Amino acid sequence: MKAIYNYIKEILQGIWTLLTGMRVTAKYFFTPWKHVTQQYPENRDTLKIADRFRGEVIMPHNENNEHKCTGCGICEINCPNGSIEIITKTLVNEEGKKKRAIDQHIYHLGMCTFCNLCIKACPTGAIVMGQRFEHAVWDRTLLTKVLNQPGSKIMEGVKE
Amino acid sequence: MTGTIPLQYFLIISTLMFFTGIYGFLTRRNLITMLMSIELILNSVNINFVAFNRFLYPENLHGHFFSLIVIAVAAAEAAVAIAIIINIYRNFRSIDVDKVDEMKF
Amino acid sequence: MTNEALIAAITGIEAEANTLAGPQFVETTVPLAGFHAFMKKIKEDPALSFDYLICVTGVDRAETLQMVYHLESTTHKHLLVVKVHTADRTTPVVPSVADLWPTSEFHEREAYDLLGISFSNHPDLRRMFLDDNWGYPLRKDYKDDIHIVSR
Amino acid sequence: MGIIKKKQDIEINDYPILESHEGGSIIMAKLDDLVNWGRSNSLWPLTFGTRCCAIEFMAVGASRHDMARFGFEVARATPRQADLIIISGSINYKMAPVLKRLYDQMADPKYVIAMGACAVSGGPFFYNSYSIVKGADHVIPVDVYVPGCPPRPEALLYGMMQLQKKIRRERNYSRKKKEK
Amino acid sequence: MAFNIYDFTTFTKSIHDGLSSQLSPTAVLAIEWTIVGLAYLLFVALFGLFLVYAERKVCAAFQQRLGPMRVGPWGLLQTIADFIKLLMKELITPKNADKFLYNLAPFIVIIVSFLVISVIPFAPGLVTFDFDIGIFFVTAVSSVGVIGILLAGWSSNNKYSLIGAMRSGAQIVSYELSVGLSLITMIILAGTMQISGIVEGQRDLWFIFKGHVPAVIAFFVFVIAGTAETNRGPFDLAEAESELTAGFHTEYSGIKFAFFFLAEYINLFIVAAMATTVFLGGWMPLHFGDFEGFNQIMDLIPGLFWFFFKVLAVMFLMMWFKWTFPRLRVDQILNLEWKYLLPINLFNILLMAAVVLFGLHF
Amino acid sequence: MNSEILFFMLSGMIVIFSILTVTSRRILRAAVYLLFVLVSTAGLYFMLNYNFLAAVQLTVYAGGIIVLIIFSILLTSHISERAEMAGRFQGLMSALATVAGAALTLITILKYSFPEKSVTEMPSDVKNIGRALVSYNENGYALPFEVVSILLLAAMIGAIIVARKENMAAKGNKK
Amino acid sequence: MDELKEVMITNDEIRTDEYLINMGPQHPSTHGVLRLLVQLEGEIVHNVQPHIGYIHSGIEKMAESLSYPQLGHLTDRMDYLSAIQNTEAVALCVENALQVEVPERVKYIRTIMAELSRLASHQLWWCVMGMDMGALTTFFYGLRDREDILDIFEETCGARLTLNYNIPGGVMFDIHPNFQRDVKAFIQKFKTKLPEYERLLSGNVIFTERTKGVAYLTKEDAIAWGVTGPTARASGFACDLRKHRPYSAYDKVQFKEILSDVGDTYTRYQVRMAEMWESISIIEQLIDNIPEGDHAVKMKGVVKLPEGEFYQRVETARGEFGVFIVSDGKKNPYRVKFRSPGFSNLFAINHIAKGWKIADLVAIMSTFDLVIPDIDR
Repeated sequence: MKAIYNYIKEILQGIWTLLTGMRVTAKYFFTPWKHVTQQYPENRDTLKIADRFRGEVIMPHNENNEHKCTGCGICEINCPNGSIEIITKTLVNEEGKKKRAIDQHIYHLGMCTFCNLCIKACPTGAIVMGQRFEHAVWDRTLLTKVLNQPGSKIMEGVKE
Repeated sequence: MTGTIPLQYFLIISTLMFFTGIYGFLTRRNLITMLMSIELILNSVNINFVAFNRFLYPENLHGHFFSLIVIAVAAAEAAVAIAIIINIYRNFRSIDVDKVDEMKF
Repeated sequence: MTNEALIAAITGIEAEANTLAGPQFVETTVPLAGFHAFMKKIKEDPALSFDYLICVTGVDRAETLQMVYHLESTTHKHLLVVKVHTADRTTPVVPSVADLWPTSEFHEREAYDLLGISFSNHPDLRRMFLDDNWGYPLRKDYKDDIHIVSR
Repeated sequence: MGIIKKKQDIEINDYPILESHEGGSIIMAKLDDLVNWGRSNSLWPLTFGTRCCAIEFMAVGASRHDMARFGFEVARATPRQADLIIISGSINYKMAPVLKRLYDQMADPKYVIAMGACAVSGGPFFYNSYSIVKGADHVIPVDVYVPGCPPRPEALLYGMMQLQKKIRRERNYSRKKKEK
Repeated sequence: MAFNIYDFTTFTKSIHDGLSSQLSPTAVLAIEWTIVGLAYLLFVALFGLFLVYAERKVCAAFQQRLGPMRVGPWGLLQTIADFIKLLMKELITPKNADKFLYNLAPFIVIIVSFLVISVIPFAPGLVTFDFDIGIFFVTAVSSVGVIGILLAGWSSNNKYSLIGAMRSGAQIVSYELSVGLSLITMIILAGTMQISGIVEGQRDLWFIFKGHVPAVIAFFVFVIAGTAETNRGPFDLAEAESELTAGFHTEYSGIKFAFFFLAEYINLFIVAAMATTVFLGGWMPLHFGDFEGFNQIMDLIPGLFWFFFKVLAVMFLMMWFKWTFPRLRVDQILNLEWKYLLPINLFNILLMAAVVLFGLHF
Repeated sequence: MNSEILFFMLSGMIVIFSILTVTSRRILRAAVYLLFVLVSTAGLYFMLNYNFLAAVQLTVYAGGIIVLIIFSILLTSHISERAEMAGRFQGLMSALATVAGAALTLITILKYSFPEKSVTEMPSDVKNIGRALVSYNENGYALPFEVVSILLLAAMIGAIIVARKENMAAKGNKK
Repeated sequence: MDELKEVMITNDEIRTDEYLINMGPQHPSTHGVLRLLVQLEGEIVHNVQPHIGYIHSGIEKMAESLSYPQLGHLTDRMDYLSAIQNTEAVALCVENALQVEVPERVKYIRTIMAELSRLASHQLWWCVMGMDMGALTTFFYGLRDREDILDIFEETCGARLTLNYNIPGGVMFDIHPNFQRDVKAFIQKFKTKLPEYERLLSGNVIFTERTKGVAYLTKEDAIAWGVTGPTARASGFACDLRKHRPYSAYDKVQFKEILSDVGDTYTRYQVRMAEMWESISIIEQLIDNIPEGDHAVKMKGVVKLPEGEFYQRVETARGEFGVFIVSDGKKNPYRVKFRSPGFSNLFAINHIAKGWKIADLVAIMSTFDLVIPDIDR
């Protein structure tokens, strides 16, 4: 008799735990308007990306096409996996003094791990992290970027 | 639904099936395929029973019940046979009748 | 057990051990010959009872190859670093401690894989991460011009 | 700073349409369009993940980002039924033959997305690593590269949309014979 | 009884009479078979696609997400896109596979599903076969379906497939027993195996109410065993994704895989339809004893609608199971059947027999 | 006319597939051919209006015995195995014997004139079958029914005992 | 070809009614590219041989050519679910070696971040565990709530997964102004979700039947095999380094070390569930008391460690993580060894999975919470 009682009790307890689980899922099923889904391509206008989000390294230029990069190469040294390559050129200014300047700040987006070490190390704040993340391409070569715009110059007053 | 089909047709089918089963039983070396041949034989007998029942003595259901019982026996036979086959396989690693020649294991 | 007591106890077991209190833990360097017996003693000695092998590291010390064992006692909560050297770089052999701490079987396999140190009495010494014909990448003289792009 | 939120931005990596239906059969072109529509909207990924990107791949499938909106949620564990490998993580020399085999086991048409820096170029393991393949495209052909380490889920979704775009431009039946 | 505008008997009869007046009986039969066959094909294809879509939407709702949204309005065309893709996908036959059996297996599975559908009455007059052994026919035919799965698992020459097939074989063979016994319980109450008779018997009250306690137990046993027989979660051991990648259909691709996929949903429909027919009154509207007004309002809703409403409700229950519970282990599956469902079922038959014998039902 | 087409289809399937069953060298294929034979036989029963028997045939033979056979094949043989056939001489002799036997039987069947069909017909519906199965008067089958049930029970127990494994070792290292 | 050879070798050893299956490298339940060679008899596991190396990336070799601050970028990618704790170990190791005392604020932030990361990791473990057991909905519930933590991470650290937040000398950024508010909001929300997890899975009779009494790991075995983390604590091995060797701010908080002496699959599950509550309580104790101060001490441009050997242990979500740095005084480490918890845990599988069913093996792997790149490095 005891065995039968236990048998039935076992079954009922099992069913009760199953029903508890079903209640949880049912709660969400019957409140479909509470879904947490963000509809990405549709919500591009309202998509919230944190200010500190590291999406790519960019070099801000001002309206005169000037940037702050001196071509010192500290970011290249600090980059753990060589995503940044600095090609410098030598400029001769009016006084005949030779001065090193950035020729191409090459940035391999496809290799970058967004560790923030280059930005942290940059003495002039020439490079910052941008929040754009839509980088997918069909061709890997497009991921190698030159950060300084063609014809850009260094901003006045930026010291090494 | 039998329409104009004569009884003999059913009997011919069952005969062919029966002797195919016999042929299989004689030529097969694998226990499972031999079992399948036996199923063919039993099945052909069933067709006979049912056909005789339907064509000659439709006033009762003797053939029908015989078939039912044969099916039940076939099921029992298959169950036991397969149990034995599995056991043989476990001991001999083979279900080939030629290789199962010693009764001791 | 304090560091001093630990050093004393270890010197008691193995007189040739070079034991000193390092910046963090007590470190002892044991000669290769008595290594396995030493490990067995410090595991089974109830006063020491180093039953938990935290980590096994192989280090390429240019002229020698070194194995570093980090040990902890779960009862006494003290730590010990045991080091053993082998001068033979071509066929380095260190006694395996896999019979004392089963976990070392795999740490030793890793050391074998990456540094080429073989372990005597190891139950299953095979390459772990790399293929059989690969070199021993963690050795300082490892060269691989095909796979490595140097910076 | 802040995200540049322009509608045309989504087209930034777009490519011009290469060939039109000129000279080909209209019916075949329509059939192509239909098939491509089906294929591009039903990309079932293989459950394949190697490194951190796999976690973001899971996040893409989960409630917040919900890959199912595109019809991609039927992740198949067997390569026979999958249309798409998302290489989420690094591939090393021991894994490369396996990946190749997985790719060969898939039924045509099959697509590959290289997700994250490791799969695009070897990423953090490009220099001084003896065992990582420098980019999954050394092993199998990659259709879309999604940089990021790991890319955020939206970035992967964007990559999948790029792949859809690529599929819609395929010509299976109405290919114009090129005179040479 | 008043003339029922929702009755399909007159409709089918008029077609038959119209054809018979023009053509020979053989031609009539051929044409009618073709029509019926095409109708079933169309129904299965469309309803199967709809079910796949519904399942995806339902599970999305359980999981606080949206499900297919971007292909067509609310993603309605999603499954059509999937279908087109699967249709155009390469068919792979693995090396060393037994090609004949490998290609045959999906067809066995799907043909069996079709055979079972043919005896289900969707609405008054909308049924193909109406045997005197209807229910028995359903269990008989559906017991053949497992052969397809076994063949698929074996002929793929893949160990995962083989394990999946063995699991599924053991599972289906055992749960068939429970399905059969729970149906027998209801046959005792109905007094007939003919499906039309069973539906007719529920004109005033559905069997699940009429047979109260034993009928409710039988209903739940049937739903559980039916879920197990369709290889759906939490009984999806045969394709247990986390253990066996995809179980018995691991090696199938393209349209052959689609057959298995579709058959799963057709079987889902079959179980739900059988539950509806036997327990929930088929296409009969909900009637309660003497509430004439209520009954008449219910009568206004067409039988077809009632049928599908109930079928979808049962299917929702089964989807709910799938998206809530973890998967059982193989020994638990057999335990559940032999230690719980079977004794309960046998006891339940006795209970039902007593209820019927002493007239304790409503 | 219709029934003839159906009959010839079914009987053709029966003959072809039974020959394939005994000649196929792949065992699982043979089992599947046997399945086709059995299903076609069920079709014949349906034709003869023995619906119940046909359903029993499907359940027990197709759903039960064939599944059992396939199971045992799955357990005992590998996909690349080919069944061994008898030697040429034995095969030839068997074929001869079979053909001779079949010819003899066929001739007998065709020569023999069967008696006429009796007029009254007992409908083979479930009600009649059920009544006959449990009644013990003239057309009752209570005794065979019980005997078969006992046989089935005995077979079940026997099968379990025969197939049971002797050593149940290696069942969980610690419990 | 090598693969075949291995199988052939083992084929000689297996009994005749056993067969081998290969789980992985691509298999849904191995959570990555682990390959398990499983010897089965029917459904019963007779032997499990883990084969690793399919994601081996030579991190220890690479580390020898990186500077100390750059190490964090590699440790993030080892155990990506415990990225915070891994970088913390490196940072602590370097700080210890240099005898740098970091501000209190940094310690608090590190501790909160580590606990958040532990929560996120356990959530992911929970949902994957459910998925391995066949309850697919847990996957979505777990990841749904995990996104909230990732939002907090993104706001403060600028990334979702590989954060590179702890650097030698402090943390990369100061906490975001909204940090405390968001964390408190998350804790409030998560406190309602956690009982839901319990109702959905822990109490479920199918789940308990599948896990209770399955695959015991005794305390002695746990110690011998070097199993750590929640897995070992379920067997009674008190190995919580946060308690026994506190670092950062763990000596300032009250929390229980979850211990049990049962050691079956269900206990391993329960310990992790209880640890989530403990993590919540730790965060609650710290979140309002973050002291003011700097978020990092000023380090030299080039960090050079003194000559010597340094070992630092931290408790990650999976167990004991150790960093062993051998320095020769240069700016690059001479040798770096990472003692990853998963590595030791993984190899105990064969020991405890023997004799259980293949479905149990999947559950066991789930409760071991393996992250393969952590094992392979």
